[in-house]
Amino acid sequence: SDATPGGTLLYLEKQPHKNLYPPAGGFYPNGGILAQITDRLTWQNTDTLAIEPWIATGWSVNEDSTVFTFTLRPGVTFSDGTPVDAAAVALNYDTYGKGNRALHLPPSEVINNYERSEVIDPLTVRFYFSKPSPGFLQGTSVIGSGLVAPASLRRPLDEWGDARHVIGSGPFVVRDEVPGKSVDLVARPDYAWGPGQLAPQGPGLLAGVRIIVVPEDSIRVGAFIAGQADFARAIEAYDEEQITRHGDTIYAASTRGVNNSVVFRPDNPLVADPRVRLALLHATDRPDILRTLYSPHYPLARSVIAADAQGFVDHAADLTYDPALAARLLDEAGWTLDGDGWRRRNGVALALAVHEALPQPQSRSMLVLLAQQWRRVGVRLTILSSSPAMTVLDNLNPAVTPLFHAEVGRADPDVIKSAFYPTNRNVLLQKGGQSRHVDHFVDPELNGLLDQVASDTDPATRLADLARVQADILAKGYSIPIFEEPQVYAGSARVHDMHFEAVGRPVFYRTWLARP
Amino acid sequence: MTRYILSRAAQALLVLWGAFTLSFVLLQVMPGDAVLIKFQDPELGLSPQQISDIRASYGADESAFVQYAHVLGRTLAGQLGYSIETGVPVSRMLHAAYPTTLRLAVVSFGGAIALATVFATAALLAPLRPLRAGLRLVPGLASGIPVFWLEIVAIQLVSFHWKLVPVVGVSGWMAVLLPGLALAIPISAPLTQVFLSAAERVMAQPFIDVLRARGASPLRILYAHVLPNALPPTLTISGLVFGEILAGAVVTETVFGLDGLGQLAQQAVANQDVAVLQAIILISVAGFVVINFTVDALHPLIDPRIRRTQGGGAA
Amino acid sequence: MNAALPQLSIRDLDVVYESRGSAHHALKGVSLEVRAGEMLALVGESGSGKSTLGRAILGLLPGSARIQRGSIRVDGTEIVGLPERALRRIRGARVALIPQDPAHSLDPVRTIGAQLVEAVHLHAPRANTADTRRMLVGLLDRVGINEPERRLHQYPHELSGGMRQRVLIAAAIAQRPSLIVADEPTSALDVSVQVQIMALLAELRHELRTAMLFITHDLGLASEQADRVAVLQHGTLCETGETKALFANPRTPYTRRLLADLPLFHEARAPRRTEGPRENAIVVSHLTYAYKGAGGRPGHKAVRDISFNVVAGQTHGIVGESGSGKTTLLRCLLGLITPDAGSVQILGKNPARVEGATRRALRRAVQFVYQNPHVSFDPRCRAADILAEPLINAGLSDRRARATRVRAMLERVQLPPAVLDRRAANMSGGQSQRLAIARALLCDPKILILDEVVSALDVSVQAEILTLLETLQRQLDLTYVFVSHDLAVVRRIADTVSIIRAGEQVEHGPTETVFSTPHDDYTKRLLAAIPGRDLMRPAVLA
Amino acid sequence: MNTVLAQWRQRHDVTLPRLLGVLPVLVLVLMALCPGLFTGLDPLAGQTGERLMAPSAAHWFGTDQFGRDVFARIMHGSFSTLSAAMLAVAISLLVAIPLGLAAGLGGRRLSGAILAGADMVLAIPELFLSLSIITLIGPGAMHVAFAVGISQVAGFTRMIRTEVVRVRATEYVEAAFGIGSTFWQVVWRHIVPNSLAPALSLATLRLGTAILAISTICFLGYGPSPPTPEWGLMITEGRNYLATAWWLTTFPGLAIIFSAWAATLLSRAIRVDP
Ligand SMILES: Nc1ncnc2c1ncn2[C@@H]1O[C@H](COP(=O)(O)OP(=O)(O)OP(=O)(O)O)[C@@H](O)[C@H]1O
Ligand SMILES: Nc1ncnc2c1ncn2[C@@H]1O[C@H](COP(=O)(O)OP(=O)(O)OP(=O)(O)O)[C@@H](O)[C@H]1O
Ligand SMILES: [Mg+2]
Ligand SMILES: [Mg+2]
Repeated sequence: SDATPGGTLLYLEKQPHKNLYPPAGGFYPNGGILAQITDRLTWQNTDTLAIEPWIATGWSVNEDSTVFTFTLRPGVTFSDGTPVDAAAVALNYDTYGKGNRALHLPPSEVINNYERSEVIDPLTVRFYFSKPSPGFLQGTSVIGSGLVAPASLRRPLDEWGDARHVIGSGPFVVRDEVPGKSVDLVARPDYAWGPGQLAPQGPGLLAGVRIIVVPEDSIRVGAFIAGQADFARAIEAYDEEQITRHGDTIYAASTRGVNNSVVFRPDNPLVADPRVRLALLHATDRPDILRTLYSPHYPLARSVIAADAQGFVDHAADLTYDPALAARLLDEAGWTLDGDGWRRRNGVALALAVHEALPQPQSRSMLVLLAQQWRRVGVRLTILSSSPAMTVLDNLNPAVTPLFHAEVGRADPDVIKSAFYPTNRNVLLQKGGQSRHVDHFVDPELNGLLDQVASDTDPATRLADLARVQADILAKGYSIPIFEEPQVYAGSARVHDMHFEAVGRPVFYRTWLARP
Repeated sequence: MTRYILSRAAQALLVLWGAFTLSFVLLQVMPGDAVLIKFQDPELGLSPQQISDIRASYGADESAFVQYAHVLGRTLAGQLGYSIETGVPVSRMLHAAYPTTLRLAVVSFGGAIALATVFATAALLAPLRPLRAGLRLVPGLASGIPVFWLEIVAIQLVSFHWKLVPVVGVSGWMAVLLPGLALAIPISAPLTQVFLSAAERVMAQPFIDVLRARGASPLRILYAHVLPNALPPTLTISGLVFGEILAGAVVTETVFGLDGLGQLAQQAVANQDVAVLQAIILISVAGFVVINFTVDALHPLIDPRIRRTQGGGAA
Repeated sequence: MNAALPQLSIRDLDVVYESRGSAHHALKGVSLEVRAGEMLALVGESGSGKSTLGRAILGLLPGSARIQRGSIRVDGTEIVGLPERALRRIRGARVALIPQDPAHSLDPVRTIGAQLVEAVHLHAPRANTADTRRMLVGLLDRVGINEPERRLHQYPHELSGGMRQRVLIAAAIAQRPSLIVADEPTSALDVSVQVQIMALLAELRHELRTAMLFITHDLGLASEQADRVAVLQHGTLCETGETKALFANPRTPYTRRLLADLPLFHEARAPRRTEGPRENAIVVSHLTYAYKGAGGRPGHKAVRDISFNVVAGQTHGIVGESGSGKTTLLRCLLGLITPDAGSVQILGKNPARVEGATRRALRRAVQFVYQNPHVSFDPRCRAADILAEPLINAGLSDRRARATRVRAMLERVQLPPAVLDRRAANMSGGQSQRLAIARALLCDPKILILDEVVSALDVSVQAEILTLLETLQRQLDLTYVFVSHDLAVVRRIADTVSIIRAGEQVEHGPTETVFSTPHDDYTKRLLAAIPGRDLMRPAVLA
Repeated sequence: MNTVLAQWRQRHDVTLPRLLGVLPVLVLVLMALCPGLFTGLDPLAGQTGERLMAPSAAHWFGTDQFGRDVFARIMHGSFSTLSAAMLAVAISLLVAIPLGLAAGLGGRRLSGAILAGADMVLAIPELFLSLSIITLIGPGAMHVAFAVGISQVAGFTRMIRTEVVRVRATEYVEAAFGIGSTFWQVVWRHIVPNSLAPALSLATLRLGTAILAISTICFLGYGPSPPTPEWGLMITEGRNYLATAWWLTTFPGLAIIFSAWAATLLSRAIRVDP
């Protein structure tokens, strides 16, 4: 059937967007909007992961990856009419690279060692870096580097919560929003600069997209199945069968980043000993978890990062389920079984706690299952569940949460640094990050490796560094990777030509709806 | 009379101020503050220095007393501040949220009144004594139904299974129809209970016997005499019902994903979004105060015996 | 309407109350008749079944009651077994009820007019409201209500008790019923109002030729008003007859006892032996008290400038209509409230001024007995606990000693020891009044203050309690302050008396002087209004 | 023997409906204290092979996504819910009784101050208050009980004061002063027992309210942490499976209704009419 333009797609989102400052676009609901209303300099091919032109028609990089020059497509405008020229792009990157203190705008996590920009001519812009930044080119393709109008960039961070304040050059424009509830997007009729992979280059086919926040899984899925919506995000594995049974489609987009894992905070003395961490890794029956809770869309993790991520090395052999080994390691570490079936050392029980991670699919169920499995080797795991605010605070305190349920999606080797580096997401809670509760734990060796990944200019060396990081993390038992996390969406039979960018955010640019 | 109104108004202001202060204290002693929580979110990847800069710019590191003075002053000036979580002015969020809750309240209250009326009539006039006794147990049972459970089941059956009303992508009255009716059931329970016990007390009074001795029918006695007499005690629990509707709105809006004040409150609690929470508490307290005031004002209209004592005349 | 045919005719009526397996036979084989224009007074003790009979006639027995057999014919129509719908057409139209308590027999939230219009329209649904209201104005005028147009717009609480009863009478006669059942229509009213209401009923009865069943426990009233009297005892009709004949010559022992126990006004207190001059136990001078109005403003003056003395060992009676300030006066005597002006001296002390232990000692010396003893006992407590409390307060900690004193006291007030295990709620009125007296006496008081202690009791029980009080006074040398609205009772028991009206003492002095030669108009009116004032004890009893 | 029993029954006014009213609560208490009497299955351990099975003879209320027996979880969950509800009511009474007595017996100032405070708190919907307290002290079963208990204090205080004032104005209290009792004797012998008796029977009624409030807060996600069986939490967790496994939400809901209703019956059975 031929593409029929028109119609508004009803999209059920799980969470409301928080802030549309593009560097905050890592949060899926934020990214889900930014992907429709902003364009980036480059586009990352979802099959090859190669970087392709978009707003930049071409670029060059110097030898040591410290100077990047981009040539811009002519005739591109923001939806407020201002041109997307070198000056505007330079302002965008100055802000994302260095942040803007006065406006509370933080720097982007994907732009490292940024120094300054230079406007060569209206369609050429150059960026300088203090240290090699090989990841920058890919960084121009991610959602966090969406280009916005200078008018938007003059707003303080607070005002970016209102979607109407974000003026991009994308195929859709925000028409209205009800905070926490819904966002209405309409197609831009004069749009003509879509990324190459998604040709043709005309305006979007849909008349608009209506994003409705339905936090409750059962309602989102129920309403979708009942035909009350066209598209829905965050479909859990147990609902997949229901959806396909109704003739609708499941889209499982890979996120290509750091796998869905349970990571340790070695600052907590209970998990400071690598033997304990490795024991718990081997006490985890990951295939059983996948069988019980997930579907084939959730591949078993074979390393810290996903198999389709750059630099992946297969560590499946190090991730076996081996309760005997686990028991031995624990015994060696001094945690012996007591009469009541729990392990203790000097009278202290090996009792750990972890917070349910709301964004992760079935986090709670997975952790409950994990607790059941660890109980068999005598380790107690308590699943904490509380308000988002409390969760953030608890997760910054290794004494409260010796474990953390984590996942970071991004299709670049840099992603591993984003996850583990102290001044980035710092999932291990090393000293030097945001938390004031970390006493001593810091791993200079790991951090050095991460620094190299972020700054090595030669792609081959970078991938080799990445391999060493994976090996290092798994050898020290910092992380128990569970599965490669997909973003799972449901689309009704009416929805055609769905695309997803490299880490699984929906792109509605070419999508169309069949007439009912 | 003016003196009475003035003193009631002063009392109301005192309650408002007290609730405001109480909520401030409660929110103040919470661990961390919204600014910290929001910007410590690892997704933002800020350094501790940046965070403390941001906090200072929000005034979050001032002493509690200074903050209290600031917040009180701002509130008195009619400004409710910004939501830290969404960055949107609180007044805008309230403005967007109140219609849903108001509609929900109207539907559920109206539904509850209708239910209570039908039910009380049945429980008072049903032909057999055991039947009446049995019916009288029902409100107690209904008040034990967890709202959220009732609503989950209602959505599943009414919306998804029978496809009678959609629950997403609808707006206006349609959006609150199912949630409002579901909420009406537990709301009607205390109304029915209070009305029934008041009605029973009225029915035990001699004048009811006198009416029967004049040949009045039970239905006529109920509507023309028992109802107006049993109304005042029922009205006095309006404040309570209002609170129940608000609490019910928190649950209902969460379950149905409605964008009302209840949802806002629940999210504000979750994110410790102080400005929003305080605004909502102020609104609910103001609502409570206004409703109790109105009920007091209505009493003499319904019960003529109160009129003269309130008029300040001789007893 | 055939005058010869009885308007009400009851044959062999048996009514049983059934509850939880047990049955109470409230009426047994009752037969009686009332003719047009005739008033039959139904008298009997409390619980004898008078109201049950009245309700049966209206077809208004409660669900637990069952008519076992018999027939009730009103105006020739059989009531027993009639369906509810048909009964409703008869009620109000052919049988009307005048209730006992006018204060609670009108809907408090609707106007008099609305209620009267409703009463009319229930049986004439198509009547025009304006016409009805015009008719009602005439009717209210007829029952003696002034400014009838204005009254239609008023609410019940804006009318006095007597006016409310007149409104209820108007509602009852609006449909010109052939039978009126009046269940104690005046017992909630003051004597002076009672006289007017009874006069009105008599007038209406003659005018409309309505038959009237007049239920009362007041033999005096019955003797004055009724054409015939029927005496009910434990559900059985023991005697029926022409009033004069019945009172002059009661045939059954029960009727005789009732008459013997009736306090008769002209019987003065038996002369008492005097022991020379004694000191005053109570001195009240210029006592004034006002209840605080709203907002602390001085409110209604309940007691104004009252002075009297009570000699130790004597009884002072206080007489006045409802609301005249009797209880307020007593509360001043007890020191529960502090007078605004004037003073009270009890046993030489001012009860409002003493503090601490002296105050408690004085309180024990002056004991109060309430009109309704039930509410003066902690509902959780058994009689044993109630009687032990004053002893414990007095420091008697030995259980055995307490038990002995309690038993002795029970004997003194003539209560069986079995009551010790019961709560006051499970006792009869007479028993609980004895219990209240026993508790008071256990404080070893010098003075007993008795607030309408016999007015809620049947004549026989009343007589017993009065005798008991007299005996106790003699034995224990007590001083009494005795409040009552019943002049006959006061005359029987009091040595001196104060007549109070609207907070003011209109007359006081030795009982005999005041009652035989009253000076004040109000006293004269009160005396004139005494029901059965001229009733003499029948020769058979003398 | 029979007569002794009969006497006891009469003295305490024990009737059949009253006994029947206590029965459901007894069942609940038994469930809470010895869930083993009702089920032999482990509420925490699941059989992977028996996931999401519909109610059957083996699993009366079916199994959940981990293959855990729902009936066993409900039986074991009763302890959490009931103990929290009782704790909540106990906490509110513990705080409210002294406050209510002080407000009822104390002078104008004291009673005015307590009442004004109570009014302020009462103006805030209970759920808001308990949610705020929960955020303050953190989630958990006992914390929920505490939060619910504290947020009911104002209501209880008012209720107790009303009772105290009512009893204080009765003639039997006046009579007790009349026979020479001291103020504290009267308070202890008459005012406290007579005002607390109806207050306590109302408190039982509040047990049902507390059960509801607790399960609501647990439903909103502030309750005990998984895998503890808690009814509200079970509904939250089960609702995702509503379309495919209705038994996961239905039965915990019925359990809540049953226990709230049992509390109502109990309060009816032990009601002391003022
Ligand atoms: N609804 C009822 N259920 C059971 N027994 C009742 C009921 N009403 C009255 N009785 C009993 O029936 C008997 C007669 O009661 P009734 O009210 O007719 O007496 P009464 O002569 O009117 O007394 P009083 O003078 O006190 O009004 C009493 O023993 C009473 O206890
Ligand atoms: N607590 C009170 N507050 C205000 N006014 C009162 C109060 N108690 C009584 N009154 C009023 O004071 C007046 C006298 O009342 P009191 O109780 O002394 O009368 P009484 O002669 O005992 O009447 P009754 O025969 O009805 O018992 C009445 O008008 C009454 O309304
Ligand atoms: Mg009677
Ligand atoms: Mg009195």
